[in-house]
Amino acid sequence: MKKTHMCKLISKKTLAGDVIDMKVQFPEESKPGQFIHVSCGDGVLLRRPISICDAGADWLRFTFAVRGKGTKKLAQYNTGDFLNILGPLGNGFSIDKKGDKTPLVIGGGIGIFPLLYLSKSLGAKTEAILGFRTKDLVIMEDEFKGTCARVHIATDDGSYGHKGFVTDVLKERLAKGDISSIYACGPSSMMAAVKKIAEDENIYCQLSLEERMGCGIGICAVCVCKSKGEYVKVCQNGPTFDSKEVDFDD
Amino acid sequence: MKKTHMCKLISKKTLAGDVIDMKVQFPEESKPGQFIHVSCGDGVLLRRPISICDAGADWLRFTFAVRGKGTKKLAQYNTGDFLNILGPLGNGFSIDKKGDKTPLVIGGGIGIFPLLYLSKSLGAKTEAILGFRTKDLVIMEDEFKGTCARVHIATDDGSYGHKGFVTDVLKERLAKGDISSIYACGPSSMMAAVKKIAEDENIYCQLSLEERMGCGIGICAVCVCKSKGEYVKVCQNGPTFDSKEVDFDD
Amino acid sequence: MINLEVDIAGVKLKNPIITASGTFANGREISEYYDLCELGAVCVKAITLEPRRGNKPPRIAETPSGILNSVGLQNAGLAYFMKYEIPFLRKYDTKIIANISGCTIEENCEIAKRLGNLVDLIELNVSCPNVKEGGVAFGTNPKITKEITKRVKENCAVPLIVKLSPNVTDIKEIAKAAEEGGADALSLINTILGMQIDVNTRRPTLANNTGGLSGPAVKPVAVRMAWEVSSITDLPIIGMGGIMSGEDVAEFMLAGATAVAVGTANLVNPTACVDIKKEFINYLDENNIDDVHEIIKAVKIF
Amino acid sequence: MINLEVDIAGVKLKNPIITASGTFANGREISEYYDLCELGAVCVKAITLEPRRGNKPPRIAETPSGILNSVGLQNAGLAYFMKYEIPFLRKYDTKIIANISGCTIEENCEIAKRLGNLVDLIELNVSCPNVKEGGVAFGTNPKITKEITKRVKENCAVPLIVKLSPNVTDIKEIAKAAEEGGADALSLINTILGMQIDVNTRRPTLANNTGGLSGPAVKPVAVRMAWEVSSITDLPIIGMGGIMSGEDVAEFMLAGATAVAVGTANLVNPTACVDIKKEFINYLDENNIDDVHEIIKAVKIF
Ligand SMILES: Cc1cc2nc3c(=O)[nH]c(=O)nc-3n(C[C@H](O)[C@H](O)[C@H](O)COP(=O)(O)OP(=O)(O)OC[C@H]3O[C@@H](n4cnc5c(N)ncnc54)[C@H](O)[C@@H]3O)c2cc1C
Ligand SMILES: Cc1cc2nc3c(=O)[nH]c(=O)nc-3n(C[C@H](O)[C@H](O)[C@H](O)COP(=O)(O)OP(=O)(O)OC[C@H]3O[C@@H](n4cnc5c(N)ncnc54)[C@H](O)[C@@H]3O)c2cc1C
Ligand SMILES: Cc1cc2nc3c(=O)[nH]c(=O)nc-3n(C[C@H](O)[C@H](O)[C@H](O)COP(=O)(O)O)c2cc1C
Ligand SMILES: Cc1cc2nc3c(=O)[nH]c(=O)nc-3n(C[C@H](O)[C@H](O)[C@H](O)COP(=O)(O)O)c2cc1C
Ligand code: FES
Ligand code: FES
Repeated sequence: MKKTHMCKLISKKTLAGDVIDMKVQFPEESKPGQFIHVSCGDGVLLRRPISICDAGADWLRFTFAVRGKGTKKLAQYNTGDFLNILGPLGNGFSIDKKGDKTPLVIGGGIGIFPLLYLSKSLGAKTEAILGFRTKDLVIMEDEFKGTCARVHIATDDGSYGHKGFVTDVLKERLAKGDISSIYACGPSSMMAAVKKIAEDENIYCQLSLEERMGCGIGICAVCVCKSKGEYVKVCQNGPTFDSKEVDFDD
Repeated sequence: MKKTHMCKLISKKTLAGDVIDMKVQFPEESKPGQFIHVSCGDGVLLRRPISICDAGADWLRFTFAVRGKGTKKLAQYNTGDFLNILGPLGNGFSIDKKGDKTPLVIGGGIGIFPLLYLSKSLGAKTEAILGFRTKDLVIMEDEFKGTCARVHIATDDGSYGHKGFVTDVLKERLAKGDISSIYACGPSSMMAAVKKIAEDENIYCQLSLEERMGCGIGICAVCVCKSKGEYVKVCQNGPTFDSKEVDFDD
Repeated sequence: MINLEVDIAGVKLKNPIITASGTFANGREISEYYDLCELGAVCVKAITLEPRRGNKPPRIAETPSGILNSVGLQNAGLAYFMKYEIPFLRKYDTKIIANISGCTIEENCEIAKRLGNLVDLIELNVSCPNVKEGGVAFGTNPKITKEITKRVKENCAVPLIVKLSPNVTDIKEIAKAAEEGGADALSLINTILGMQIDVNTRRPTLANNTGGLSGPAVKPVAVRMAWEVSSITDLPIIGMGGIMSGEDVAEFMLAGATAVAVGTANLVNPTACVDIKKEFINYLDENNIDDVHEIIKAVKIF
Repeated sequence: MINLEVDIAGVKLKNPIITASGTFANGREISEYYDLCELGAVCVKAITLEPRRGNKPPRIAETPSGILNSVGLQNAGLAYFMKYEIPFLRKYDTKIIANISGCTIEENCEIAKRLGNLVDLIELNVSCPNVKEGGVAFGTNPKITKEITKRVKENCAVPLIVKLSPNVTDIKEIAKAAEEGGADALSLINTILGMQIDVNTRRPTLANNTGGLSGPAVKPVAVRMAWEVSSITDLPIIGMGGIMSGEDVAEFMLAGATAVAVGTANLVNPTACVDIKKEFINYLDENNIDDVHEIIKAVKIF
């Protein structure tokens, strides 16, 4: 039977500003694209969904930005403390669809976290396009360099790397014609744009979506996105979806 | 202007079983019989009232039994943590009424805590009667021995000291005729009995009452006890009352 | 051995723990976390005659000790339920409660009729606050409550539970109306209508603007209503609203509930129902209670 | 400088922060914690014609993110209030709102008449759930709400606020009735009726059996009601229910409140009102809002 895990926090780091990187002991295997659902502590009722950023046989790493009440509370745990974690949840990325040429991972802001573990699994040819608001917020560049053939950075204000959106970089990079698949995670405006570009170019594209969640396991039906006119559960049917299955029309 | 204090926890000890003894840095002076109103942390809305067990120029000590949600949470703080404390609140004991002969402090269970600080102020002649359920729960005996001329212990089951209630010991002790005042704190059945005995013997008697509290400062009117047919606020008009002012009739 | 069995209108539940509709889907997911035989009964997600898409997301928001939801009765419709969900649930030795939420009296009658005795109990949801077509209206007006209860009851082959809305001035009046209409049992409370506004975007946090409040925040209101209703009727009551622990179960039963339903807690912890059941048994044990009936309606009022 | 001044029926409050009746006594105690001039207005503890003893203790219980209280309108009566409390409060540059809670229409009229214009506003409490003589009945029936408002208004020398109970099926209907009766402003919500049972003693935790729920737990219900009421009337609304932070103030104002009252928060922290005011000003600052009116009723509904 499945169950929740009490996981010892074995390392904690602060990346740029308000981004916290945690590594916990974890008894189950997980796939890139899956997420965990974490209890944040007293006074925070619902769990918070966080992508698995990396994982090994008996550990798991996740990285999160401190946003509201839940992540603020979660950030207060220290090495040696135990976290109540449900997971791994959801479906991983479809690595088998990566194609023969170059797979591309593309992420914006907190959307980059699930892509690290993914890029490890996609093989050495993989390239990454990572977007940040400004130079000071650029994180994990070296780690992605370690797993990818090339890492393209974009900042909104041009203070580092390309100036502009990741989608601008994507369009440029696609021009070469050697991209066989795209895996994206980020804010929904970015996802809609990536979907369009990929579909126009007829390249396989998979998106990892974010939606407000309750249970994380498919029982409450709150976390829906639109797929072919119907509402489907992101936690259970996703969070990874083939871009063609997702409607951004409203 | 008065304010709440963020107080550093400078020592923490576990006395018998579930009784925790804490010492904090504290910027205000306080009198025996006053109490503090402590925030217990996330998920516990109201403060919890705890008697001041001892105090010095810049510190304060309190001792509490772990009972429900609030005290459980409070017990989790560790040395070096900060506690949000409101106080000192309420009126201290009337030490000026102690009389010329022997003052007696009498307490049951958690009621003994405010009496330690009090016994220091009542002078070397003071005697204490302390009641506990059983031997394993006897605490602070040595400390009271340090401040009192004599310490009488009673246990409900007779496993240590006198067998029976503190009021039995009180009656015996009063027989000598040298007690000039009684200060009591404990469960309300004990308080009612002490009141009766003292009034029958015509000895000055002061009680420290416990009532469920909201604000602790007199603004919400929830913490009332009956005094001469009216409801008066324990936090503001007490918690110490001359026994003659308190009605236990219903 | 402690006797945990309770009787809801002739249907024996092996213990008083039921899942609250809409917080358990139809049991498939949770069946991977524990054996559904552990439950007194499974109450399934609201059923409508035709499939329903539900409301736009976001559909959930967290509030102090509670949640707001605006799922809007998304479900695959009666035919799907009968074809796939009943056979799945029947594999487990537990009772099935069908929560029906038609938009009209006729729709509810039709659903009840077609369910026949394929389920053990029918729970008529007259209280869902998320549907424009009248969901809430049924349960806030005593005349309509009585009428819909009567009509649906005529079409029920199994005992009928009426699930009451807390969004009313006098829950006793509505309970009485349901009883007069022929209800065999009452369940309460459904969610309390609430709203949350994001002060940065100035938008409601739910795309539906308002939603139903559930979770520990509402427990004092739910316990009060269970007690009020139990004081005016002898119908069995299924109490719910904020149950997170075994002591919460005891609290509702003391107030007058014969069984309880666990809702929001399932979202927080997939094993909530069995954890709560264990705690409840511990509570009975520690208090030397050997029959759960000893605590039903046993509150000692001042 | 941000403009914080708001107007409640012609009475100018220097800022929208008011104390909620019954959670501030009459200001003496809190005046030792901050200068009462910081407040937009002080709303005092309920006043009755004669002194009232109030209910038996225990009168308070903690619930998840909330409290239950059953004080029962304990107060020293109108004469005492006029002789001692008004002169005390008049030393401060803030407005005084007298919360009146008579048991009969006549009693309320009499209190209003005798208060004359010694206070700035009168708040008619038609909603206290703790009094048997009719407290709750006034505010749950639209006809009576209209009637009592009309009669009290005739005796008011200052603008009249009617304070609504949330224990109703349709708050809009009651708000409308108060408006028709001549209310100059509305305040909401009073407490929601709740109950808690101690599972060890099997007794209610309040000696009054039930009590009024307040605090963060009720905020979603209060915000929803403020929004509903603001959608059907142009009367100024004083919003309250669970306000603990500056963002909570903004949430109520976005929903339609012109001012807000802080209740339970005062019990948790004596400086709550000024702390919340500071946070609210920070919120306005960070969002480049230079007039508080920009956010009143500014929620962007989906
Ligand atoms: C599948 C999935 C994977 C995610 N992976 C990561 C990750 O690896 N790193 C990371 O920093 N963030 C990630 N997020 C977003 C993260 O869950 C939110 O930032 C977090 O829930 C915010 O909680 P809060 O209490 O701090 O914020 P609040 O705004 O106080 O939260 C209020 C409520 O809204 C929900 N919520 C708020 N923002 C989001 C959001 N963007 N997505 C979903 N729910 C939200 C919260 O869960 C909570 O229920 C992921 C979200 C999903 C759905
Ligand atoms: C003036 C005063 C001084 C006190 N001094 C001490 C002390 O020095 N050491 C000590 O161990 N205890 C003391 N108490 C009792 C202590 O406040 C309670 O044990 C504590 O509040 C229990 O909180 P809880 O959350 O653990 O229990 P819960 O039962 O979960 O509390 C629920 C609610 O009931 C209230 N409550 C429960 N028991 C009591 C009680 N006996 N008195 C008042 N309120 C109660 C709580 O404050 C809370 O609001 C004192 C009480 C008062 C009024
Ligand atoms: C996400 C969610 C969906 C719900 N869906 C339904 C439903 O379909 N039918 C129904 O009668 N009640 C529904 N409810 C109400 C619950 O069954 C229950 O009455 C309520 O949540 C109170 O219990 P709780 O506080 O334990 O959650 C839903 C509640 C939640 C949280
Ligand atoms: C202890 C207490 C006493 C109260 N007494 C009164 C009262 O006398 N008159 C009144 O109109 N409201 C009274 N209320 C209700 C509050 O004024 C307010 O409407 C309610 O508590 C909701 O606000 P909050 O959640 O900020 O506390 C009282 C509330 C509490 C907690
Ligand atoms: S979060 Fe509950 S179904 Fe997805
Ligand atoms: S606790 Fe509020 S008046 Fe005493």
